[in-house]
Amino acid sequence: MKKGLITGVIGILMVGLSFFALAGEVKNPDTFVEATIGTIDSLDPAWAYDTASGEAIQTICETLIFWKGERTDSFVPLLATQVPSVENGLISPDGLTYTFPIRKGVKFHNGEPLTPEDVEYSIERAMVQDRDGGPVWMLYEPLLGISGSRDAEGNIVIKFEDIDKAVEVKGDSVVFHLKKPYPPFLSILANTWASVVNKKFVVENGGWPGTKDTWKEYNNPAPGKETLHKIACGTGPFKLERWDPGVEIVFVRNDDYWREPAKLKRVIIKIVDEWTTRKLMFLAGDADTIYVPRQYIKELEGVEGIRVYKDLPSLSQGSAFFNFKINPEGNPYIGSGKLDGKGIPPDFFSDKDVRLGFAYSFDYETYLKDAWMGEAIQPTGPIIKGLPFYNPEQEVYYYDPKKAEEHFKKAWGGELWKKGFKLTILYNSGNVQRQTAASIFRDNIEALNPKFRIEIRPVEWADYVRDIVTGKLTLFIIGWLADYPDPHNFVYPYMHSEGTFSKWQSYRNPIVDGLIKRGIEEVNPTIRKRYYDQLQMIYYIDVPGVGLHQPLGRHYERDWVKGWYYNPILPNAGLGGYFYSLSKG
Amino acid sequence: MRELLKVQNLKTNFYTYEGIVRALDGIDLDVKEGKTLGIVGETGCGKSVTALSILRLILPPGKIESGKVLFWYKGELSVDLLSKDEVFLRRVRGNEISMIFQEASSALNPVYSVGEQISESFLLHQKRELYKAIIEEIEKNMREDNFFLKNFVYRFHKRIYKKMLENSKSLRIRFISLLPLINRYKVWLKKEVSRRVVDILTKLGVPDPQRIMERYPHELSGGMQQRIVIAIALACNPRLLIADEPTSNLDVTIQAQILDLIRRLKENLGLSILFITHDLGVVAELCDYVAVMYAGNICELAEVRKIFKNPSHPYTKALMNSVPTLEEKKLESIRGNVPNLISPPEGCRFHPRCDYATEICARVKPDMVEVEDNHWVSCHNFLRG
Amino acid sequence: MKSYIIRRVLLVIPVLFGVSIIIFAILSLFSPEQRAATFITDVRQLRDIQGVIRKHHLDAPIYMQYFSWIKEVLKGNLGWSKTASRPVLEAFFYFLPNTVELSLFSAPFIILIGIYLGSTAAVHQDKSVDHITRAIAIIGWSLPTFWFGLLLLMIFYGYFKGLFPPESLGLNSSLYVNSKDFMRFTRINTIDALLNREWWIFVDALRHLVLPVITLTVVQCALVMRIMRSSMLEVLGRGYVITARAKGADEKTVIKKHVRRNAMIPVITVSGYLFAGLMNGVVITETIFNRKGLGWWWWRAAVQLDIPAILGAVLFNGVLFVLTNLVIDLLYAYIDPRIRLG
Amino acid sequence: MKVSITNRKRSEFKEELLPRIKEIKFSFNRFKKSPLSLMGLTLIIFFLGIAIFAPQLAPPKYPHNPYRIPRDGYSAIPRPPSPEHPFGTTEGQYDIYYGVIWGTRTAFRVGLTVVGSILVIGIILGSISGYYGGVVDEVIMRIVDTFMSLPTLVLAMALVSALGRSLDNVMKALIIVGWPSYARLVRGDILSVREEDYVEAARAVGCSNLRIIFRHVLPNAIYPLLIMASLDIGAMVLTAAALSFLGLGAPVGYADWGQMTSFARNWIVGPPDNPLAYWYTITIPGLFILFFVLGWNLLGDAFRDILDPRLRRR
Repeated sequence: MKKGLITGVIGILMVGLSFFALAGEVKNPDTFVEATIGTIDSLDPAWAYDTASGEAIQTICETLIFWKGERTDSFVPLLATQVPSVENGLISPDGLTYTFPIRKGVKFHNGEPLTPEDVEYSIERAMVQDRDGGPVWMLYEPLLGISGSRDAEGNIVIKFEDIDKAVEVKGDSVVFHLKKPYPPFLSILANTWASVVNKKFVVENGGWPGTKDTWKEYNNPAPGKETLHKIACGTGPFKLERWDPGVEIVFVRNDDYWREPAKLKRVIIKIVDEWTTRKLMFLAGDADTIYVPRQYIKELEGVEGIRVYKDLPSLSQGSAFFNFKINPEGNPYIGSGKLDGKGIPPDFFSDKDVRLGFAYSFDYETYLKDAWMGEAIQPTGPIIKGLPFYNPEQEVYYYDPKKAEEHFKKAWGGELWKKGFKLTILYNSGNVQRQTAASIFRDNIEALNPKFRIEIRPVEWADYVRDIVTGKLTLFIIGWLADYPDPHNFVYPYMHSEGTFSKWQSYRNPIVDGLIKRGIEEVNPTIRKRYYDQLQMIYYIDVPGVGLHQPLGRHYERDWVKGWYYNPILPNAGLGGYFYSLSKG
Repeated sequence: MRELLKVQNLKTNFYTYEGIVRALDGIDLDVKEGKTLGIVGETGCGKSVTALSILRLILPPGKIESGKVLFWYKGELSVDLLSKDEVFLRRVRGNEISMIFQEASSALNPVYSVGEQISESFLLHQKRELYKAIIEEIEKNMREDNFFLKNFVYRFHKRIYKKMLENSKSLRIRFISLLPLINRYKVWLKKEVSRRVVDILTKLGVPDPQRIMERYPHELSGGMQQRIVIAIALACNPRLLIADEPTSNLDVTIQAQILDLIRRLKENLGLSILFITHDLGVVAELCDYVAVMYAGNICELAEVRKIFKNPSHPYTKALMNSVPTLEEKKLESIRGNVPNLISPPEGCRFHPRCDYATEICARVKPDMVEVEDNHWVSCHNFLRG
Repeated sequence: MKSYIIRRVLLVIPVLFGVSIIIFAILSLFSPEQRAATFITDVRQLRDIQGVIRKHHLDAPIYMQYFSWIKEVLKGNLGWSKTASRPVLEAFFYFLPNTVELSLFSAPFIILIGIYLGSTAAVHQDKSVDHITRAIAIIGWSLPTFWFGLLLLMIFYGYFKGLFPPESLGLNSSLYVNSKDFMRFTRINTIDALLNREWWIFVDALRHLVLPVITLTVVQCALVMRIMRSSMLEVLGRGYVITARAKGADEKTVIKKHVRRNAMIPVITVSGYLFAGLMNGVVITETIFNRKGLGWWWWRAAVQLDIPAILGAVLFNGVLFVLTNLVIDLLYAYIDPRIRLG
Repeated sequence: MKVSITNRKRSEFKEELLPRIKEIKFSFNRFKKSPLSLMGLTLIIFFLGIAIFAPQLAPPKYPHNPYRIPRDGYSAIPRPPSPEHPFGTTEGQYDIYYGVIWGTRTAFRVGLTVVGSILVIGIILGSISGYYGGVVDEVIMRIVDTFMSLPTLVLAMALVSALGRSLDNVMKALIIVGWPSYARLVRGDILSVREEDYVEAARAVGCSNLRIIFRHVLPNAIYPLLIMASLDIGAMVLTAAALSFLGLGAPVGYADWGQMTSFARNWIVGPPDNPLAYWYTITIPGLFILFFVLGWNLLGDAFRDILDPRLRRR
């Protein structure tokens, strides 16, 4: 009896499924499916700082102004009727007040009309919330001249009046008052953290009512407790239908959109971790665009029915940073801690010849060819291609073992060449590119002198961050992604003594600090260019770090997808891009 | 007096790693109707193997090489059980010949109640009698109360049992037995079978059989468990009972009760028994005839009184002397130890340990010789008088 | 019988307490910065890592954190899982149906096939059937699950062009399932589809279940088969089997009625481990076939060091395992009267 | 004089050993009879040979760290088998041949150390709790229950992500997770053996508890343990491989089969026109794992049928 049961059940299964033959060229023509790996952190524009959340928010909400097509240095008006500039008088000559006339007849997803009060409320609400590790420092720096609403110990240092005065409604436009001139302010307002939300919707859902007395309670909420975490009401071309965190997010077309409604009826962003599964879904037509890790590019070569965009310059770069003052206490990566062949002294990299030795012993071509499949370029310094004031003629370092040996022999008065050294380079496990870079340093330097010893160890991302922050790493390889397309967003973290990376390197150069301050406060572009050229030259001479790669992205889509364009500053630009412009069929 | 069972030249071997164990080297014995034949011998002389071979219950690596087991089956004498097919054997086991074992506790299935295990014997063999009895029962009930609805149900049940009588394997019946309400007809069967179980248990002198039926084996005492095993065996009142040392591991008082029970069954039911034991006392008390076995052969076969009066085979004599008796006499032990059956000694297998062994014993295997009426010996120079 | 159950239930409490101690021992291995780093998703957020540490009060002494954690746990708040972007408890109940569906479909196959193969192998010991079934089972047992899963996916999804796709539902059916006019009762696709009498969704859900169920069954049923075989062999040697044969019962009924029921007892006790094995298998299967269940969530949490989720995972598994052991003990008592009547 | 003593001793010694030799001879014969166990034994001997002669088969490029697989370039596309890379290379140009050979050593190391330490811990705790019983037994058993209620993979994942990703941590995690089932098995056997008469007799003669445990009780409880251990060696290697697949096992570039299969996870399905283009990245390490674990499982099965006293003489 039992034998019959089992074969019976399997039989039914097979019969039931076999008739399901697969046919049809374009699957579900009015739904766009994107399969990627990053999970969305939150749908609250004031909270989200990661690219996955940015892509979702950008589909639902809109900002006052937006990037003009593929360019990162010019804008089109969106919820504002004009793009402010000194010429059309909407930016005051001293660059401190910006006026945005607000468009009329625009409706939110809940039917409410767009009013200037909504715009003012959206920006003030972001500054009131200002969560730890959030993006809102970019509004605080230009509007209040400080980096956040709280000091290092976490108590609030500003008064509500400062926020209230910074943004005002005047008639049917909104005026911003800056503390000091801040040329990249327009590009900050074009990003998702300046999206406009509907005040009534947020207040109804328990958000900050906009008044002075309760604002402190809404400051720095715990994760998941921010009001707009899972709900969204914007003016964008798509409405939020459903969000299953970790699984998928589904947008549906907003039919009474103030511009001509989107061509797609539905957009789905799915999380598919396993590359093989993702690829098979792409080939089977179940996904229209997928995230393709660099090392698997070859697997999709020569496949018909797929369109590939290559060499898309991204506004990010990866560099190797030398730690001038390594924190010796309990630090396994510097070995004996002395120049005795079994370790390195904490100030090992303060000697410029050591840094130059390292700079000349890195084989940039092989790195770009092997680790990046030739799809990355060598950055000339902190300011990379695609940013204004990028200096293409800036000298760069190249692979020259003889020069490297020359510098190593001079380093530490010749002691280093005689005694040798041993140090450890870390990389966050799973990042194949950083692992390859560390191996190239090791193989080329160990080849110069048998007494030179470099060990490479992978660690979890959390350990990697911890050791960088506590200054324990000898040399660390890390990248930086542009918040807004302006050299200040790169020069500050790379060179300023208070900048993110330079602080960890303990690299301090007063001239540099002065130049950066003047650079951000100068409105006239020609004068700003001179400052930034000087900064790029100093970076080359001081060599606090070496630029390794500026990745050139790729975009993969099925050939029935139409209307995709690439703007490097958009979140997840290489994937969905701007869904409003897409269509299928 | 007819011979109920006649075993001729039975040979059984076991193919183990060490080699072929010739457990039974040609056994000849017979059980007369209504009489009890005792088989006596040291452990490992092949007593249990004989019992299992008769019912063809030898499992691999054992194999019954040759010989005949003639059983008096319904009038015509010579039915050789060994040559019959499995279906015939199954009809005989438990119905005509049944068996009880030494380890009562391990002979009962721990997960079924005692009542269920006994009723299984009835259900296996007496299905037709049960259905007939039930049909009569239903008719009796129909006559008593002719309330309309009950009547209809009774008639329906009666039809089912009639159908089952003709063809017990019919699919329709098996299907009906699955339907929840309709298979209420089984109640009759359960009632009838439990009545028979109670009947057999009372016959065996088990107190309060109704309660005992629900109990599980591990809840009963050793003696009671043995009574249950006997009940299972005698459920379909077989004509021959094979008892394989039923009382060996019970303590003396319980042992006496069981032996007394078996004796009463012998007298009341006219049961013929093949009683296997290593205890000469039990043989003297219960058996009519005795066969002494040694290393796979029968060395002496006779009436009980004769064998005790003048044991003529040296091994039997030695066995007698090694039993403690009231007078203080030195106990003799037999020198050497039981032979290894893989390469048994030539000729008579007892000769290495026999005081009277002569040259011929080591060469030729002695045949059975009739010393006196109903007294056989297999020995070249058996002891006279 | 009742006292037996109460004693078993009371035993659960110390075990759960032990589980929470182990969880916190793991937690203490992490340093505050490490735990804080897990709340950072983008390198640009490295700016104020101290703020993040303070926010989640990660630098308090361990025992202090333990009590605050236990207080929270008892209140049902198990912390926020970053990988699932929702509270841990809510995430558990969100991902549970998918895993239940997978185990619901593979458990019967595992047990049925395991028992069937085990008993046939035992009954025909050392004959060809025995060797073949044992070889198949052992190969199944030694096969790395992930390797086998990926191979299945390649053949049935890549090569046969989507015959048995991954994920838990096709695109159209998942859209319909999440739409308003589909009643969600148990959130288990197959069962909900039946309740809503949507046959095409039911078939689609089945189609997505075939590969994961095969992957899970092949490995797990080897364990059941081996245990069943050795226990059957042992029971075949017992006294009551010979009694049954002596009663005149035919071989089939002897095996079915007497032998198999006794041989089931060790299988039941071992099915506790089977549950643990199933949970391990589920982690890998859900990762490969992209079925968003508990297994996938725990893997992602472990890789991305989502501490609250990891602790939650260990706690939930502890509770689930203890409950299954309780159920198994009761089942054990039901089958074996010697236990039930003490 | 000296000679005679040894002679006497040797014959007496031989006399005393005879039954044991007979038993071993019997086991070996039963072992020879079933083909599966023979296959298992040959597989294990084959792997043992590879492990022992690893330095000769694949000379290490970095003497101070032989377990680091040498790389020939950095490109992420695996290259097919070629003269200098007999088994081809993986993603990131790790030589598969070298990795698989030294991977055998890692597999033995993981298998034997983990199962070895589990056996030791299990026996010690199991026998203490089984023999002494009472409160001690209750406490140890509750600890065992606690550990038993944690699924191996999830706990191992939590531990490895806490301790950091290295092979030693994987082994530590597996040990922490694995010992309870052994302790419970030993305790169960000891409870049943403790009731036996010969233990009572030993106690009556005045042996110390420890002597009883190790001299009388354990030798009888050892068989099921041996069987479980041999099966577990395979299972441990599989779990380690699964951990590497999930990204939590041995570090990248370490000569470990699991790590190499996880390298190959994305190359199982080659480009559509030639799906089996990168067959070698997945099949070779996969087959090594399969046959290694298969060998131990067959051996374990054979042990069960031979060593288990009840089934031995069937």
